[in-house]
Amino acid sequence: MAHEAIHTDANDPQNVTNPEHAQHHIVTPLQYTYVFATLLFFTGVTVAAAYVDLKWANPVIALAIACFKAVIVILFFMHVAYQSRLIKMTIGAGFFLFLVLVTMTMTDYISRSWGLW
Amino acid sequence: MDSTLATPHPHETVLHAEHEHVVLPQHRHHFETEEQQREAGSFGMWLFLLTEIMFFGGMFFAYLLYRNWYYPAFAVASNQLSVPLGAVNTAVLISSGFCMAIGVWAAEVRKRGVLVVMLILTTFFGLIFLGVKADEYHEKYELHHIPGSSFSTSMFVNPAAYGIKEEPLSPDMAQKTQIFFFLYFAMTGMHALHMIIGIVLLFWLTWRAHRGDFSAGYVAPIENFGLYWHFVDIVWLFLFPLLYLINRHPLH
Amino acid sequence: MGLSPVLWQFMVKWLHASALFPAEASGISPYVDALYFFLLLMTVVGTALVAVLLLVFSIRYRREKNPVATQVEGSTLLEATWTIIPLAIFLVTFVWGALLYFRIYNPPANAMNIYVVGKQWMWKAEHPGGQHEINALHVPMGQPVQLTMISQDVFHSFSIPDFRIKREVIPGRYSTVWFEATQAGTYHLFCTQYCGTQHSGMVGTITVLTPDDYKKWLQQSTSGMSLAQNGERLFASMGCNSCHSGNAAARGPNLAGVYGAKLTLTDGSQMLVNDAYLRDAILNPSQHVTAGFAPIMPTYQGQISEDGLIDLVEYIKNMQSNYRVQQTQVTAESDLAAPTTPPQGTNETVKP
Amino acid sequence: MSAAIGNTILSLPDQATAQIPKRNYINNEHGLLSWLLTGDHKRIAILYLISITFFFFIGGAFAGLIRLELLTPQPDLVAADTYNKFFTMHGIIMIFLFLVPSVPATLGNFLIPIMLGAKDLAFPKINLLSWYLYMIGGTLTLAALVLGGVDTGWTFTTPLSTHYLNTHVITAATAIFIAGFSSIFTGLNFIVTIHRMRCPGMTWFRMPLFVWAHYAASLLMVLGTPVLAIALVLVALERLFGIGVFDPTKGGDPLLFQHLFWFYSHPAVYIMILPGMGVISEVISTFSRKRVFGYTAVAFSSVAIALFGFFVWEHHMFIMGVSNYSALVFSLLTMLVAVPSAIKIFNWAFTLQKGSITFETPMLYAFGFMGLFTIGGLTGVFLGSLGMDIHLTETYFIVAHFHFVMVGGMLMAFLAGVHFWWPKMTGRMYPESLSKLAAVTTFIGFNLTFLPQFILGYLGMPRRYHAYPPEFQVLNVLSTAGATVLGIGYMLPMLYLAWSLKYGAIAGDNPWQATGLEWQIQSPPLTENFLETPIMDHEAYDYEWLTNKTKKEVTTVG
Repeated sequence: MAHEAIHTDANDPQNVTNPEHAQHHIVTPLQYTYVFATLLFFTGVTVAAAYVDLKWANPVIALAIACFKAVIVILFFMHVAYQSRLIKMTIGAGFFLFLVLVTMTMTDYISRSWGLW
Repeated sequence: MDSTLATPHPHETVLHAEHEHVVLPQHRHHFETEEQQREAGSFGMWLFLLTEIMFFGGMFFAYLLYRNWYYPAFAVASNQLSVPLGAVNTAVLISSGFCMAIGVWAAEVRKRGVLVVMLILTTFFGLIFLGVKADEYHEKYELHHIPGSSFSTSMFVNPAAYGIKEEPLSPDMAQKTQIFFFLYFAMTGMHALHMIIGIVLLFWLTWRAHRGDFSAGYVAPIENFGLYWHFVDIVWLFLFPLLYLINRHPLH
Repeated sequence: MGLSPVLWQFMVKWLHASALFPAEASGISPYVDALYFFLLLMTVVGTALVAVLLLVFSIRYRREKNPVATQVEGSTLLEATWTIIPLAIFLVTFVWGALLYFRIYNPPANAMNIYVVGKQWMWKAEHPGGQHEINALHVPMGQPVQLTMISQDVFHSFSIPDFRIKREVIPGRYSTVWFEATQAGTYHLFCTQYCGTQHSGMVGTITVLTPDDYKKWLQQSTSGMSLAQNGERLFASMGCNSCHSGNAAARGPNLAGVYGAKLTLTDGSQMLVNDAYLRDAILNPSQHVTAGFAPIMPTYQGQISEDGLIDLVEYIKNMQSNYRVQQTQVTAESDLAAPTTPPQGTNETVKP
Repeated sequence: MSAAIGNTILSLPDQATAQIPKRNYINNEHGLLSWLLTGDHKRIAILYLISITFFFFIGGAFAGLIRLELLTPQPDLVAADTYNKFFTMHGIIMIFLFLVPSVPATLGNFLIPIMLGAKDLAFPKINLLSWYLYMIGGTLTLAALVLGGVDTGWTFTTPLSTHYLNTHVITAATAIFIAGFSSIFTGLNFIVTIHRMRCPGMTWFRMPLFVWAHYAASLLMVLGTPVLAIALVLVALERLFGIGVFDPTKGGDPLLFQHLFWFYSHPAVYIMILPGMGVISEVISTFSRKRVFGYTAVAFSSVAIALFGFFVWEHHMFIMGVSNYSALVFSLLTMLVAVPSAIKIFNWAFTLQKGSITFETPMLYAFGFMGLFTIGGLTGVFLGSLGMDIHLTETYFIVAHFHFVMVGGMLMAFLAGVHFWWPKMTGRMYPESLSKLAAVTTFIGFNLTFLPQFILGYLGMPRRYHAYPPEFQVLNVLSTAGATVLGIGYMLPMLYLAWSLKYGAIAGDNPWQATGLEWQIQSPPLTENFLETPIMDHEAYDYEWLTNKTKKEVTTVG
C-alpha cells in the first residue's frame, strides 16, 4: 500500500525498540527468606523502639526503619534491584513528587505563623 | 528486525536461558515480541503504582499536618490502638508478601503446585490481616471512636473513669482526636479496600494457576499482581509506625 | 513610569468616564493601575509581536511567492533570546507585583480598625464604637482603615474594586486588609468568592465620608454600647472574670495590657498577642496555655458567636487595668441571670 | 487538482477513479458490538470523539444559558440556585468531560500508535476500559444534573461543598473520581506505548512533537489525578459522616482541600493545553513545508511545562489565606512556568520563516490559536503577579483569561487537529470554503465574547454572579452577542463534518503532503495500521525525504 517500509540494517544502533530492556532475573527462595527474616527482625526493632522514650528520635527511628523496610521490599520482593533504569526512575519520580506535594504545601503551613500582614 | 505480521509470531524470544522457546497463546498481536509485551506490562503496573503513591500521599500529607497541629490529641488517640495487634498484623502481612514472592518464583520456574500453595497461603495471611483489622474496628465501634455523630471524647477528657493511665485532655483538644480517628479509618480503610480487591484477584489467579495457566512460562499476571500486593504491604509498613508507634509515649 | 501626573489623570479619568475603567478611589489604586498598564503594555506588545511575525512571514513566505521552503534547524541564539527576554520581563513583573502585594496587605500603624463578619449572604460591619451596619460600610476619607474580617460559615471574599483591594474572608481565622479612601462617594462592595445560592446578592455599598461627615454619622448611628462595653458584659456573663481577675492568686493570667505583648507558652514558644491569638485562645485554650498556668480553661467553641468573640477581643485589646474586671466580678455575682450574649444590633440599618 | 504553484498544498486523488480503501478499520467488522467491545485504538478514538462532542454541546448549552441570563443586570431568566447549577455543570462538563480528554483521547488515541509505527496502544483493553470509565463518569454527571443538579462550582470549595449545600455533591464527586481514572488509564497507556512500542529507528528525537506533548501531558495525568481523587474521596466522606478534616469549626483546615485540589487542577490546565500544543506543531510544520524551528527546544519545553506545572498550584489561592512567604515562592515559580510557553510560541512563529506557507483550515485555526493563546498566556502573568492578582482574581478577568487559554487555545487546537486529521480518520475531505468560514467565525465570535470580559474584570465584576450592577451591562451584552456568533462557529463544523462523511471528496493517503508516519498509510487506516512494521530512517518533519519518496514512487510506477 502507500506505506513503504525502508529497510535498513537491523542492527542499526538507532534501533531503539527496546533500549530500556533489562535481562529477566529470577530471585531465589533463599534470597527471599533472607529478606523476609530482615523484615521481621526490623518489625521487632521498631516495636521495641517505640517503648523507649527517645524524645524526638522516636518518630525519626520509626520512619527510618519503615523506609528501610520499604526499600528492601521494593528492591527484592518487587525485583527492582534487577530492573532497568526506567523502572527505577519511575519509582523515584513517584516519591519525588510526593515530596514535592509535602514540601511545597508545607511552605504554606510552616510560614503562616511567621507573621500577619 | 524483520517483522512479519501476517504469520503467527515465530519470534526468537529468549525467556530464560534454561528453558526452551515457546510461542504463547497469551501473546497479543500488537506486540512485536513476548519480551516487549512483558516489559510493557510491568512498566504499566509500575505507573499504576505511581498513581497509588500519590493517592495515599494525599492522606499521608493530611496526617502529617494534623499530627503537627494537634500532637497531644494524636498521642492519646494513638495510644488507644493496640501495638501487639498492629505488630502481629505487620508480621502477617510480611508473611503474606513473602508467600507471594515465593509464588512469583514458583511461576518463573514453572512449579505449578508450589505456586498454587503459595497463592493460597498469600490469601490466607491476607484474610487473617483483614480479620484482625475487623476486630480492631469493632473495638473502636464499641468505644465510640468511630468519627461521626456517635463519636465520644469522654475517654480522653476523663481517662481515669475508664481506668486508663493518661493525662486527661482538655475538651478542645479532645475533640481533635476525632481527626486522628478519621484519618486512621480513612487510611487503614483505604488500605483494607486495596487488600480486599487484591484478595478477590487472588482467588481468580489461584484458580487460573490451578488450571496451569502460569506454569508454561507465562508469568506476567503473577508478577504484576505481586507488584500490587507488595505495594499494599509497603503502605502498611508506613501506616503501622505512623498510626500505632510514633505518637506513643513510652508505656511504663 | 515616566508618565506625567497630568497625563495620567487625564487618561484614567477618560477611561473611567467611558466606563472602561474603575474609579481610582483609594491611595493604593494608582500603584495597582501603574502595574496594570505595564502588564497591559506587555500583553499588547507581545501579542502584536506575534501577530506581526505571523503576518510578515505569511506574506513573504506564502506559497505563491516562495514555492520551496528552506529548511532551518533552529538557532541557539534565538532560543536564548526568547528564553531570556520573557524571563526577564516576568521577573520584573514578579518583583513589582510582590512589592505591591506588601503595600496592599501591610497596614500602616495608625490605621483605625473596623471588624467585618461575613456570613451567608450578608456583610456585617462592626465599628469599635458599637455602630453596626449590614451590607454597608461607612469610612472616613483620608484615614487608613484596617478591616479585621472573619466568616461565620464558608469562604467569602471582601472586594472593593474601586479601591483595588480584595481579601478572602475565612471561616475560623481572622484576615485583614486595609485601604485609605481618597474620594468621597459610594462604591460597590462585592463578595467575590462563590459562597452558595445568594452569592450574587452578597453585595453592599461603601460610603466614603469626609472626616466631619463621618463624625456626624458615628454619632447618629451609635447603639449606645461600644464593642468593648459589650465585651465587658460578655466577659462577666461567661464567667471569664472569675479566673482572669488580675489577682495574684488568680487561676488565669492577667489580661490587662496583654495585647501586643509577647507571651511565653508552656511549650516554651513565644507568641505575639494579636486579635487572632486572642480569638484562638478563647476557642482552643489548651493550645495557648501561658507558662506557669494549668490547662484548666474550658473551650468556648460553639458557645460564642463570631460577633461575641469580636466584642471580647475588642474588650481585651482595650483593657488597661483590672479595675473594671474586679468591678464586673461583683456585678456578675449579684446578677447571675445576666443574658449570655449581649443585646446587639440595636441600630442595624437593614434587617436581612 | 492542484496547480503548479497554487495557494494550496491540498492534493486529492482523481475523484473519478478514487475510492475509499476496501479494507479499513471502519468496515473491518460490523455491528454495534464490534464497536463497543473493540480493542482498536482508532475505533476507541471515534467512540471518544462522539462522546466528547456530545458533552461539549451539553456544556456549551449551559454556557449559552449563562450568557443569556447575563444579558440583563436583573436576575430575570432563572433563579439564583439554578444559575449556580448552570455554571457548575458548565465547568464540570467542559473541564472533566471535554477539555481533559479532548485531544488526548481522540486524536492522541488515534494517532500516537500510528506515529510511533506501532499496531496499537500497549494496553488495548485498558484503553477501552478508560472509555467506559469516561462514560460512567459522564452518565453520573448527567444523573447529578437530572436529579436536581449540583451547585458547588467545579472547584468544590470546602466547607461550602461539605457542609452547606444540599445538592448532589457526592454524585458529582463520584463522577469526577471515575472520569479521573479514565484519564489516568489513558495517560498510563500513552506513557507505556511511547516507551515500549516505538518502531525500529524511532528514537526519542525522531518522534513527532505531537507525541512529545502527549508524553508530557500523560505524566501529569498519571501523577496528578490521584491527588484529585483522594481530595474528592475526603470531601465525600466528610459529607457522609460529618467529620471535619476540612471543617474549621472542628479543627480542620479548609485550605488543605484547596492544596490537594489545585495540586491536580493546576497541572490539569497543562493536561488540557499540552496536547493542543502538539497539534499546533504538526499543523504549522505541514502548512509551511518546514521542519519545526528548534525541534529540541519545543520538545523539552513540553517536558519543562509538565515539570514546572507541579510547582505552581498555590497561585490559585494567593488571597485565600495562605502564608505570604509561600505566596512569594509560588509567584516566582509561576513566572518561570510562563517561559516555556513563550519559547513554543516563538518557535512556531519562526517555523514560518522561509517556509512555503498555505492557508488551509487547520492552519487558520492554528493561527487563531497562536494569537489567542499569546493573549491568554500573557494575561496569566497578570494573575501570577501577587499585587495584581489581588484585584483581578475572582473577577471576570480570570474568566476571560482561562477561556482564552482553554477555548481560544485548546479548542482552536482541537478543531485544527480534527480538520487536519479528518481525512485520515474518515478518508474524506470536508468542504474547504465552509470550514474556513467556520474558522473565521469562531475567531471573531471568540474575541467578541471574551475581550469585553477582561475589561469587566478590571472594573471588578465578580465571577459566578447571577445579577450585576447595571453599569456593566453594555460589555455583558457584547459578550453575549459574541457567544451567539461563537455558538454558530461551533455548530458549523458539526454540520459539514457530518455531511462530509458521506459526500466529502475522497482524500487519498496524504492530502496535505505531510511527513508523519500516519500519512504514509492508507486513509482510513487498516485495523493493524501497518502491513509491515515501518522502519524510521529519517528525522521528523523531513520534507526532502517525502519528496524523494514521492519521486521514487512515481518512477517505480511509471
